[in-house]
Amino acid sequence: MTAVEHGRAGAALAWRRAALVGLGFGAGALHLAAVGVLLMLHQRWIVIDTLSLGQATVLLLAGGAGAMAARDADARLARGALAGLCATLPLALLSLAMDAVTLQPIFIVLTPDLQAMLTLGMPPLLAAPALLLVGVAAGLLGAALRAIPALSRALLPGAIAVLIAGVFQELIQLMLQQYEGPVGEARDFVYTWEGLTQQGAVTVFVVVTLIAQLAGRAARGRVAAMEPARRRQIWAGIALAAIVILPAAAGSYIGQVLMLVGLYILMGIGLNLEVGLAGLLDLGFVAFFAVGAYSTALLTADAPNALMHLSYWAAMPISVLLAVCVGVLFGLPVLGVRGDYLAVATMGLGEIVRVIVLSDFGAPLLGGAQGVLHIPKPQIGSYTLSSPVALFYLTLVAAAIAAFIAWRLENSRLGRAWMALRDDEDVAQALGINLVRSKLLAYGLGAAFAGLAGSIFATMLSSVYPSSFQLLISINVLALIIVGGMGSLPGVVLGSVVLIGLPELLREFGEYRYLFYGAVLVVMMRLRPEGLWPSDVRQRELHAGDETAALDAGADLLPARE
Amino acid sequence: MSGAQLARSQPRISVGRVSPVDIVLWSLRILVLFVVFAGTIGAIVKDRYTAAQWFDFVMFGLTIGAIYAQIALGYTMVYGVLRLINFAHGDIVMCGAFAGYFVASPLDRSGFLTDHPVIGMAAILAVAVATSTGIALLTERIAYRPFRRVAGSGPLIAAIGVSFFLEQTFRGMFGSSVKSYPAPAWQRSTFEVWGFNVPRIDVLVIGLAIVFMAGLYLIVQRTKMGTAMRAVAEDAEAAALMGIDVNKVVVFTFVLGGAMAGIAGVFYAFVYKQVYFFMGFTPGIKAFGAAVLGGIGSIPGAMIGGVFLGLVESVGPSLFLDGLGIPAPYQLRDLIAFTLLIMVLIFRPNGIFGERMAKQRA
Amino acid sequence: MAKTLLSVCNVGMRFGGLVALSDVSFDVQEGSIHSVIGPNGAGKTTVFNCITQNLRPSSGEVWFGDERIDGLKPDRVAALGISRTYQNIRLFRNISAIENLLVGMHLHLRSSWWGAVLNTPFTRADERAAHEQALELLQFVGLRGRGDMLARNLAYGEQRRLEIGRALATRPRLLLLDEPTAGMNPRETSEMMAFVERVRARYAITLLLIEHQMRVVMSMSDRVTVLDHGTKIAEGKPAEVQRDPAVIAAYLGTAAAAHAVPA
Amino acid sequence: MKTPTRSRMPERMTGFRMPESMTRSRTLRRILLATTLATTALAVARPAPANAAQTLGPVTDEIGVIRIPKNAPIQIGGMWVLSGADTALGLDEKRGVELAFKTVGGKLLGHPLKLNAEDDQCNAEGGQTAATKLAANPQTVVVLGPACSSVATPGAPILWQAGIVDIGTACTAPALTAPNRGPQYAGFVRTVFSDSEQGKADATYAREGLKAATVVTVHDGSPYAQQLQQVMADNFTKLGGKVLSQEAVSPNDVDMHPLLTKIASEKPDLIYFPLFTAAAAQVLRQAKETPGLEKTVLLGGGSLASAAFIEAAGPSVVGFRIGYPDISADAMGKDYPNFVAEYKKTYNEGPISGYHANAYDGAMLAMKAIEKVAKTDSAGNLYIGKKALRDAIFDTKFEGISGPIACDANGQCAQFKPSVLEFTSADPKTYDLGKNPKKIWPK
Repeated sequence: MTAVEHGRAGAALAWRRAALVGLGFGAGALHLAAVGVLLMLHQRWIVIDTLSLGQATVLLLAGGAGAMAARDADARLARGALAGLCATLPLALLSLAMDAVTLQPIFIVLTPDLQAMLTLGMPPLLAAPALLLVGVAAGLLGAALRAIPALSRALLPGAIAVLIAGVFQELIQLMLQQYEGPVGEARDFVYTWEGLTQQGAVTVFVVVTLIAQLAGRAARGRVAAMEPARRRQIWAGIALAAIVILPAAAGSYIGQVLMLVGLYILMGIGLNLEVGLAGLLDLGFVAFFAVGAYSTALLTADAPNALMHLSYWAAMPISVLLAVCVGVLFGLPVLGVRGDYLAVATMGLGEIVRVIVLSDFGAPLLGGAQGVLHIPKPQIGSYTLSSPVALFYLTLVAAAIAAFIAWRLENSRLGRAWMALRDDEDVAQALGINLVRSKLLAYGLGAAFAGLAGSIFATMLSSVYPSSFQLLISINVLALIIVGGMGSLPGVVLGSVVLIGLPELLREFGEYRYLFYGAVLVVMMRLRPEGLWPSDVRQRELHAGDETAALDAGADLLPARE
Repeated sequence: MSGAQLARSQPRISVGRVSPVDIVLWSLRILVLFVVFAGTIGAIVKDRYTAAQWFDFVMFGLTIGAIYAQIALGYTMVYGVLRLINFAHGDIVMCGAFAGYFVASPLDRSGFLTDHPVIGMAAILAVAVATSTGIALLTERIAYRPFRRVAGSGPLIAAIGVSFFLEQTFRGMFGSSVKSYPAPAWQRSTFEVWGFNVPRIDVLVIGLAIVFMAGLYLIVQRTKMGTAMRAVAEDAEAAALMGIDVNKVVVFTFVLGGAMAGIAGVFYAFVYKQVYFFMGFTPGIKAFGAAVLGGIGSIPGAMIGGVFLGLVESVGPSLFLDGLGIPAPYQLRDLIAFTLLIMVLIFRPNGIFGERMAKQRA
Repeated sequence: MAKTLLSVCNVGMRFGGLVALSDVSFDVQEGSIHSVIGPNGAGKTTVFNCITQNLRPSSGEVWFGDERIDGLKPDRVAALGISRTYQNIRLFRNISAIENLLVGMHLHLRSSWWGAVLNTPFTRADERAAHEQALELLQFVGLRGRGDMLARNLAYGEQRRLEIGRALATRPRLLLLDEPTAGMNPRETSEMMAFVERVRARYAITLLLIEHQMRVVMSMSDRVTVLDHGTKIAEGKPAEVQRDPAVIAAYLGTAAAAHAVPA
Repeated sequence: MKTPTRSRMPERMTGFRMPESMTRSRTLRRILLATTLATTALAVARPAPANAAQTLGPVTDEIGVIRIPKNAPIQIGGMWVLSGADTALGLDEKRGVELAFKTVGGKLLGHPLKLNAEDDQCNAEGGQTAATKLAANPQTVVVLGPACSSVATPGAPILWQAGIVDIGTACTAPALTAPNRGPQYAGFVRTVFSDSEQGKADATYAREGLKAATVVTVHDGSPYAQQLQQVMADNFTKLGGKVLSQEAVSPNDVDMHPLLTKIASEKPDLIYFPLFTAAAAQVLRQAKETPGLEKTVLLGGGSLASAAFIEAAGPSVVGFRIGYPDISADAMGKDYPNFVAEYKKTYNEGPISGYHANAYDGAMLAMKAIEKVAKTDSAGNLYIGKKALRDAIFDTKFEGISGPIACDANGQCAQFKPSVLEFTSADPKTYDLGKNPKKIWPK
């Protein structure tokens, strides 16, 4: 083959790739349409009377396909256009098919409303080409943004800001709602209750673009000069500060959401000791959470089956202690079980706890299906921690303590023993590590944090029901530490925010929460299996030892290698 | 310590070397044995059930057990070849049942299913199998293949993600209501065996399940592809060095597992008459338990494990729990299933019938 | 004559129907280098596993000093002073080299987990001392400056030495080395031999060695035990063993014959 | 072996890795300090809670006034289970409310109606979050839902703390409208009956209508079913009957044969199982196949009055009876058939669960009360007093499609007239409360 032929074959391949990328995105769009997401998104405006969230999604998909296809050096725009075309092709075909036959008896969401969205009211024979044309345009734009950095730098910040302002409009409005005066006026200028106004969208776009241009020029030099790890720390610090301040500023709903995030962080830290450090894959973690919640309930509640009527602060340590006991009891029988088998065994144990809590058999003590009601809120002096914001700060303190303990443990003799267990149990034992003790400590300490979370959970709700302790909780916690980054404390926080906080903030799409969840898990595992914030390679020799090494230099002149 | 060692070490426990752990494990065994024996004696003393009713319990257990067994086959084969707990397998069963529904329903309405039961059932099964297989292959390609060489819990998490995704996709496309499978008259009739009434559909399900599983066993044992599959299960790297196309084997495994899942889905729906998007989850988990019970990686083990689990679930509450006077024993059915699963994992991690899987999988 | 440190008495090991060891007995003298040799599949590594109790012998007894150790948990055995390396290196691959050494010191650290949480002065002192020793050990095994690398990223020879270092970190009286020169070329082998000699010189410990390379065995060992098919066929000084007709018979016809034939 | 610490060692050197954030970054310390300060400042400076006496425009109210600017929507909150396995239950009610809005043309007093529906996941924590979110929106006038009592228990007090009335649409736990329900539930009403009345009625029917001497009850571990069967069992005993056993299943169970065989061995006259669609259909279908139960009557609960149940149960549904509020022409709103027709037209399927009519009536109740108390100023802004609205809701009486609506002092608005319905056809399309299932008791 000659070089020209090679080139031609390569080009053909690139074209085929562009088409395939487009079709992949198109399949995604088709899936969204078929399960009803697209229509639901279409019923929400980003910019009122101009752009619905559903339309934006289609544009984003086509644009994304265009950007992906514009990877190679030549014919970027054309390939982007092809990809955009292919990305809208399935939807166009769907619209034609819906015109020809009624699919609704089988696929319940393929309704006239969806058809109206896809055709914008035009006759289908005209609408399908129009949709394709839109796809080509979006693909072109996507490719152009990728190909020309200056263009993307100019357009993207503003566009992203408009998108965020539109998608989270409900949340932002809720936060701004409590303010009157200039804030209120600005709010009314930018938003109505349906979404961004047209002038609002333009304003947001212009303002953010300007800020981005100015700030970008000023900050680029300084930020670029920093080492990446440090930059990441600064960002983490800012994000953490935002989490801490936000509830106080934004009110009870944010407080409530972050409180749930905090509870999951607490559980995530606990499970991280078990899974991330000691390598004990545990799918029955919810049991410890349940023990914490039920102990607090039974020790404090004003209910007929309560055992005592302690104050919350007295009940909390007892609950944690009971959770530890159950953790150790859990660990004992499964000491010899490893890997995936352990996951299944612990899942079974968790389910056993749930079934017992729910059953009529356990009802005289635990309340059965009716749960335990009237759990008092914690009090400090005469102040009752009843608002979500107050309880959030309680959770935050608990999570901070847990994180501190976990961090200290990680760098201790026990933490090293756990990591050794995780890597090779037999060798660890041959080096003198007591398996029984180390594993039970992992279960016990992990359970302690879950028990603490459960205890706060019970007082948050003032009631506990068995339905709150589903297998799903265990899976959520495991997923968040894996999405965040196994064995990494900041990863736990990030994972909770993404997997718990985000769906809570977008509750209006709650119907599709688990669809999103499933997709995120698969995509994460494919694109970033080490997690969003993987644990650092721990630097122990040079960081702790540098000084010693420097002092010793000259004293030891042995060759580094034999 | 691996399970194999644990199992061996038990008889060697001598006084003075008994650890607290051993005491806990022994008390666990004694407790379970006590519940089983005391309950059984209680049930016999109470003498509440007639022989026909005991026979019915067994029959119900066999039916659901046969279905568990077929689902368990998919788990066991995939685990054998990929060391992956295909958490979404139960949902692939659901996909098959759904596909079957969209064929069965019009066939029943037109009367075809009553007039030509064999052709009708074949058509339903064919569509279900095709759908399940297709979806199983898609999940393998999109979600599992990237993890072929990854250790740790990543693949399991991806599988959980696939499970959610499939459930919610079907919910979105076909709605969340419970759909009813048709019940043509010939399925509802019963006939007599040794003086006991047996529903025809149960016998059909058990019979066909045995046929399909036997067929599967032959495929795995006798065909070239089946041999390659077993080779990969034994040692994937060595098999690849021997010139076996591991990819092809994995695809083949998913085809077999998906097909069995489709069949199981249709049977399940014909026995219990319902399809809805969440239907695959619980039987999926239980079937995985059955696979472990029988020794994961072993095909006859999965079959026997499934049937055993079905029997224990069906008979257990009446025999053990009712005998002890525990209220609402059938609410605790899952408790029995999971206790059985855990006992097996603790004391016989190679399964009740598995021997050869010893080290690397425990 | 020095006193006996390790005594393996009539040890047998069965896996189901397969007999891996039957009636193997030998003594290891304190301060000596004792080698176990034999063709592939002779049961050498099984002997090691039976000593460290990674496997419990099916029959027979193992004595370490005055203590009977068969039936103990491996971590108890390690605490008594037996440590080992593995034929196929088994480092903790996902933690750094220095942490591997610190794990090895586990037995000799006294701080508790709550001490670590509270960061007590005792814990700090304990950890500081451990860290220093780990650095020393790192230096000794020639890995100074590479302690922060993940163990799996080290070169092969470095991994071998790190594994020995980790075994030394438990402060054993008896060190079991399972084919320390496996997969090494002659030059590396010589280096490893020198290294093992230095280990013995510095830590004054007893060595039990599985080795394939006859050059190593013959030049280093004080005493050699020969296994074949799970039974002991000879024992004695290297030179005696070399002449033993049973040993020659066992090795002839195998791939290792070339090494076994006396030079 | 204790190695003495070298004196040359710098103090900082420890075995621990200090986090870089503590050893290196002064910036982070600054951020931390600023955060603490800001939090304190904000916590102190936060606006006062909403539920204080307030005068806005033409309206003065003890616990606050909502001002809806001209053309802005009237925002009605909703919380139902909209995800997971029980989706159909909540979605059905949400649709009932949407249809109620539709009947008034989507507008009230010249303002468009906006439904902010939240998913409560049918559990307490979901309810807590949903209620908190709805309460955080000062424009929320009233909240409809939930479907689950375990949601209302934590949810209603949160809403009432913000001065928002919660109209329960399917949460039937007696405690929610019990006389001792506590002041935190003062803002809770419901347009659905209470389990205690339903259970009592079902027991009465069993003893008097069926002349049953023995019963076995079955529940599925949900608070609803467990409570209902308990009330029924207690009343059944009180009326002189004998409860042979109280059984339970898990909601995902499909194989009811063993349970039914056990029940058959007790030879009850009646099996009472107020379960939800999937499990109830299994019990019903499999009971017909179980030897020994040929003469046993089966009685289900109100959650089964839906086309979806007919679909799920198939042919075995014919002759099956459920306890339900009386919906015969004289007791039930005559508009119900129209409602069902509209439902089918709008959603392309028949009602998917049993409480759409209660939700519809809840929405109507809310709108009627709003119409009563809302005042418009000259600029076209609308004002609603929160306490006034609550009182108006308690006062409003009308004929709903699920029956007459009028609240008692404890917020029980659905007046319960017992009846028993019997299914007459297995075709889901024929579902029509009053015809299929048709009323058979009281005669």
